[in-house]
Amino acid sequence: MKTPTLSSPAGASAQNASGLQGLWQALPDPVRSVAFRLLALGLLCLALSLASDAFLTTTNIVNVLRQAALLFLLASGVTLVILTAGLDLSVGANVAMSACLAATLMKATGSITLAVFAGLGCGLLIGIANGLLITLLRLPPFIATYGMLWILHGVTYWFMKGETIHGFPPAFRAIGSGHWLGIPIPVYLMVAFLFIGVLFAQRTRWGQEIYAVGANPEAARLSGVPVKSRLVLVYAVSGAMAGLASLIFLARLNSAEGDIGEALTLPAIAAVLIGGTSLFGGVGSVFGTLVGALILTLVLNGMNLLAISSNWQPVVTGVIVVLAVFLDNLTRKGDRK
Amino acid sequence: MHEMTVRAEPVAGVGKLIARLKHAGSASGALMMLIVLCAVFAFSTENFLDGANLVNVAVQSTILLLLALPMTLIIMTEGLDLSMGAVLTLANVVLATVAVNTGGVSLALLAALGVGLAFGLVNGTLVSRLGIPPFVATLGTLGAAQGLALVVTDGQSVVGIPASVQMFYSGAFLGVPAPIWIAGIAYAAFHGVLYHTRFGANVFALGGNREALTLAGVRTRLYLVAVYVIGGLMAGLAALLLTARISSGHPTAALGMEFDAIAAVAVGGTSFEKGKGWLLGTLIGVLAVGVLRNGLNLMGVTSAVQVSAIGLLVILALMIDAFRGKQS
Amino acid sequence: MTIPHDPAAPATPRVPILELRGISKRFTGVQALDDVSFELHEGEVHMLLGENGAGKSTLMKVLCGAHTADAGEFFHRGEPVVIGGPADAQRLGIAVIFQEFTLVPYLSVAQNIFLGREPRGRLPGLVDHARMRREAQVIMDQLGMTLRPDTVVATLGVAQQQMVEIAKALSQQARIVVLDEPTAALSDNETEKLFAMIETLKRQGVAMVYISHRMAEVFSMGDRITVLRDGKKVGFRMPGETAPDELVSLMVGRKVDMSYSRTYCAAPGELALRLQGVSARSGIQDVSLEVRAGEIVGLAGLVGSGRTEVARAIFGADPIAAGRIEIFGRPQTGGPTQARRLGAALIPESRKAQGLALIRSVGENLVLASLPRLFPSGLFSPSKAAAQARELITRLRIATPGPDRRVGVLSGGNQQKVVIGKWLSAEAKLFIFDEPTRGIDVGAKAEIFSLIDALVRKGAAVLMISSELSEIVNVCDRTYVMREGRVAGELARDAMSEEAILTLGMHHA
Amino acid sequence: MKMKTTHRLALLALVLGGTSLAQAQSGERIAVFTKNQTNPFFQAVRLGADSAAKQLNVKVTHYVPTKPDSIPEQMSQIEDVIVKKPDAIVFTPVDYKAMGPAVGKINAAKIPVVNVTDRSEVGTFVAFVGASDYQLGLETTKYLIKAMGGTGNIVVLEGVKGSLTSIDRVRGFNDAVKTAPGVKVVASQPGNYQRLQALQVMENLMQSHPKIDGVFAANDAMASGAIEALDGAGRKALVVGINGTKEAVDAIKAGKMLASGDYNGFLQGCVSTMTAVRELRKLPVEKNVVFPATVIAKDNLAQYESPVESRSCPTWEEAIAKK
Repeated sequence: MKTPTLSSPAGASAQNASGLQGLWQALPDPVRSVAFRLLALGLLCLALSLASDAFLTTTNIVNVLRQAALLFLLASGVTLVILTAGLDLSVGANVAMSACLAATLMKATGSITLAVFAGLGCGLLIGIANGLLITLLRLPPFIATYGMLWILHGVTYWFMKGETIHGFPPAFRAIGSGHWLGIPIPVYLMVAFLFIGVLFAQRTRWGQEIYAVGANPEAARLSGVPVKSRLVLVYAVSGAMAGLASLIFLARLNSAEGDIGEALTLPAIAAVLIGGTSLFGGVGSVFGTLVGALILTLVLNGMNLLAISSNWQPVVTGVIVVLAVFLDNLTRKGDRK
Repeated sequence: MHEMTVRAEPVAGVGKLIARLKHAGSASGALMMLIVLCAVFAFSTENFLDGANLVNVAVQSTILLLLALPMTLIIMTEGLDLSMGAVLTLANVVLATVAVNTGGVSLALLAALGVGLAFGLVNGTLVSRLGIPPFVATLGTLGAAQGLALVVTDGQSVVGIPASVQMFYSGAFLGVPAPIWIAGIAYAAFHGVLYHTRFGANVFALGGNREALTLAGVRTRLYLVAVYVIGGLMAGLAALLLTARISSGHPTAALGMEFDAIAAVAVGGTSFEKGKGWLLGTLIGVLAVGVLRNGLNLMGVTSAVQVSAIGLLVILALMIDAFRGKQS
Repeated sequence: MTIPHDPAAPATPRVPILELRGISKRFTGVQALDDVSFELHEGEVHMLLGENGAGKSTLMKVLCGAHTADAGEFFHRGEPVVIGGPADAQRLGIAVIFQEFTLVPYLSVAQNIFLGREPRGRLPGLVDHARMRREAQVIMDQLGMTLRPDTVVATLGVAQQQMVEIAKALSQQARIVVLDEPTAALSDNETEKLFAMIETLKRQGVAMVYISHRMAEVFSMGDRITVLRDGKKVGFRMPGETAPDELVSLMVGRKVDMSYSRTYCAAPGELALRLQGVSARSGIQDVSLEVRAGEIVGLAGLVGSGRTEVARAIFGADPIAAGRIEIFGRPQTGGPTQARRLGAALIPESRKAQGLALIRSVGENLVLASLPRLFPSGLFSPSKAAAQARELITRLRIATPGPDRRVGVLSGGNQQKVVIGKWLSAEAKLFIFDEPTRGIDVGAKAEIFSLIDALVRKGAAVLMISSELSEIVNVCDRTYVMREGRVAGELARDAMSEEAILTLGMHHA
Repeated sequence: MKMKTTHRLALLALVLGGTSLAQAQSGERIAVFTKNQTNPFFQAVRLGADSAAKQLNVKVTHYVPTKPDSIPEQMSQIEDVIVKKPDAIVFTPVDYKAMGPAVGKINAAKIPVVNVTDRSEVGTFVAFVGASDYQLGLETTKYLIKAMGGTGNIVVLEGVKGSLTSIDRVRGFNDAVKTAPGVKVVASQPGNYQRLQALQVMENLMQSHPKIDGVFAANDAMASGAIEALDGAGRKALVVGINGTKEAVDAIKAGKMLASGDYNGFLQGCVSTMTAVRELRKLPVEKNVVFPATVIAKDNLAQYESPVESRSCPTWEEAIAKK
């Protein structure tokens, strides 16, 4: 994991450094942060293709992309939240509730449209509720969304009564398990939302304002940025993305249970952190989160391919999260001139 | 209520305690929630106020309290320890394994404390030396501890715990159950350390104004590491109670308990910022969670409602705090 | 620790208690201190002057052990010593009163005073609270503080916190005290007590390094004066042998006119701002005032008299409880977003905490307030934003290589220009400046004032808060003076003088 | 409805025919402990218990950990329930080894307790009611091997490591495979009884194993996950699961799934509750009720199609006859 920045002497400026090192130094912070992640991703792919014959097969790549898609969709919303120095612990529970609601409605009415709107709407409303708790009541995001997590789980359990709802129309299931030109539909969704996410964060004024809110909420407020409504917006987006993820989940698993999605929250947050978004806000990108999601998925896929016991999975995930943030710290420190 | 005063007695007289509660109660959502919950359950169930039940609640709350006490200190340094539940779990399987093999408690406890110490050192070093945000650092070690617990046991429970270990949960001394003694002594020790030692003042300063502490010539990093080490050691100690309680080691036994501890600390009025902490509040927060679960069980309320009720408790307690904070 | 007395040394009092020889300190890319030598004698107040960035705070941090010098020697009463950390400094009896508070909010006053030096209790590790309270009380009595030692610091006001800070330094029985603009946040009453305290300490032989921007203090309190510029020592003077103008030109390196004279507004234009009976829970009552286009109106008063609160109320940063605020004839009932829409701009008191997103770039900060104006469709164009930023950088002469540079690395003056530029970009017509020159060097101050002057000449209206009375007197067309949350009076151009403002603003017992 | 009436009459007859003591005891309070709120199997157990309660005129209260399968939490719930002193307890331990001390407390409080589903290693019970996980694994696998024609590659999706059900089911599987030399077990990985995990494990396994003919999943949720994975890859394999959930029944009907071992949750709930009540009413009970392994497949599907909610318990005699 040696990167040019790490080996460059502190204080060397872009102008008098030469060659590759100079180029690296000349890159703006965010670009460099993503570049070094892409490098890591590339090395990971290289290592895996050397270690396992099964890795570089079309089916496996498609497989990895499909698994990463779900993680990314969930994590992309969380990225915006973390960009504002917030946190959303309720996304997993949100997925569960939205999925169960959509499933119930689809079963009851047979209408896919209704179910899709219900899933997205449920996710969105939960997100807005989070946003209101955090802005109007000024609860710390950690606590507000943790409390919300329990409330959602309870309502979902009560509503589902331990049952499973399953068997959805093929037209709906296509969102999760369908293909087009040999590529799974979720991968298209991932690309679409990557595009939308990057566009929103980098190329809209709301995106700019969200970065500013994360960097210094008081300065943003005193610059006339409606901070509270931007915060509600990011939690709403995070909720809506959870709603979307719930639909894909539902379509892919062809069933809904009360504990669906429970195990998704921490991986989503981990993907965001591996992707270089700072918990202190104002630094990071949706594209970084994509790379983070890919790294996380690849590592787990590689461990499966190499038949490493799944017991080690949490250990490896943990080490990667810490390592990614540590390397970020190093590169950012080296940059202070 | 007899048993509950026991835990606070050694520290402050009852009168002083009441005065302190009155003083703080005006700003504590947790205390209000606790009182309301107790009143509701006293009226709606016949057994809630039974001595046996109150002992029961207190005993059940001890493990969470052992985690919530160091968590209070960690949060006061503007930190967080997400690994505590996983470290407790790992310590649980290690303690169980050693106890089963040696048949005694001392070596097993040492091993559990060793696990806690090691993770505390790693957490503290990552946070203080390498500048990794506590959330990230401890999320990483959470994974490590969780995975190691699985690796050590290969997913199996460890059983055959000797009676000498079980004693620590089921035994009693002078009529008071052993876990209450342990938790009471731990609370007293934390109270003493936080409010009556230099270490305690430094904990306030680590979160309130770290620069000031550095300028006062205090080695801040050392203290920061120490706070996380205390967290790890307490997880090791809690493993003794947990192992004694479930008479086994289980690779998923306490996963997620760190969130319960963080919630209890937050409910108790400790803030994530500026070193604003309140140890008694943490005790109240832990008891509020315990009373809520116990009361709902006594009422026979369905589990789904219990799940939501805990979420509501957390949000309501902080809402009351926020509302009162706004008023004053 | 006892200092060995060398009987062979001449028994003159002129052996300095502390001497620095050739101290240098380099940060990445910046030579913060360059071969600075400095003597400090017992019982003297040694004034340290310099612009921001001249190296005063670095020198101070080297003295207290927060930074380690790269080169140079220290002598304590003639003996070579090493200051490698705060503990060394404490052992030498050096105490520092910082401008930025080093207080812990949720500890008591007594605990803060004795932080890191708590009296030990009977058992190892325990703190003797009773003794600590007693000793804190003694020091607080000396300073005339009426606080209880048990009070939690978080509940104190700024001035009280500054007093605790001073008490903390004094409690160390220090022989060398460094004071960094200690009066910046104090009321006159408290300032007097502090000065009395300094006199007492002098008599006790305590040596003091006193950093100040207030010329009056420099001449009334100082025994000797050292001036730093760009990390170098550029001058050493005795107060009797110099004058303010000379000191300023030493600090700046060229001659600077300290009066910012301008062509005052002859015919004010339309009504830009009107407050009628505004009260707010933040501590202002029944405030009424008016500002017209083309005018610079001052808002003077002591620290804590409610000036900042008025500014925040106008901008919607704090809610108001009663009264009416109109900006360009339209009621301001909302928050900062509405204030911006009505054409108002706030340049807040604290640039770093309230004015800028320090980790974001110059360009991003410059367009932050004008995003809706520049990108009405919502779509953001980086190239358009960069062009706008470059134009402002040129127009305001902001010293930065380009809009991509992080704003946190700029100097105070350039940062302030970015805050102003942000509002120029938003095409604001009413500017509220809260201490626009705080922490800005003398050279940059003049530039800021010429910017403000340019604004009003183009028809903007300006309300300016300042603690520097000379600024108010020199710059403003008229001024309001606040006292205890109310407007105590209004002074027209020809009635304005520092004395008049003080008379209106002082507390009458 | 008619069935129910008959049962009511039967019960009435039973009560009238019994001692006056039994009559006075009507309305007993039974606490039922299950492992989690998320597994449909335990919902079936709870519904069975509810149905039995209705028939016998007793009051059932359910206790389920808020965190699925949480050992400390079930421990606390037991302690809380002991305070309430219910007349009897029906108990599934969240961990068959770790709940010993809790059962000890119930025993010490002299509350009769019936062990249902997972056989607890420690404690004194009125009776055990359950199914044999070993037999289920064995029979379901035999059915699978027969359908495969005795040859081919099989993938195993194990349950939660260290859980009794998973250990025994996989043991049954292994013993069945030993009898079929043409069958090769190409992989055995844990899916932790989770649908998504099973799906992803299956997806990954399909990469390294181009030919998979049969899948043995230790529960139906994982079987469904495997089916989704196979569908997604456009591959075919015979899939069996265990539990006999509604979902599995539907999948078998649709031809997606080969078979599911019937774990009989509803009946377990019925009989365990009945046993508890009979013990209280001093009627004879069976010490060990282990329902035989029935494999649900296309040929016997009809009787499993009615939703669990609408079922009602058979009489004691009918139920016991099934064992």
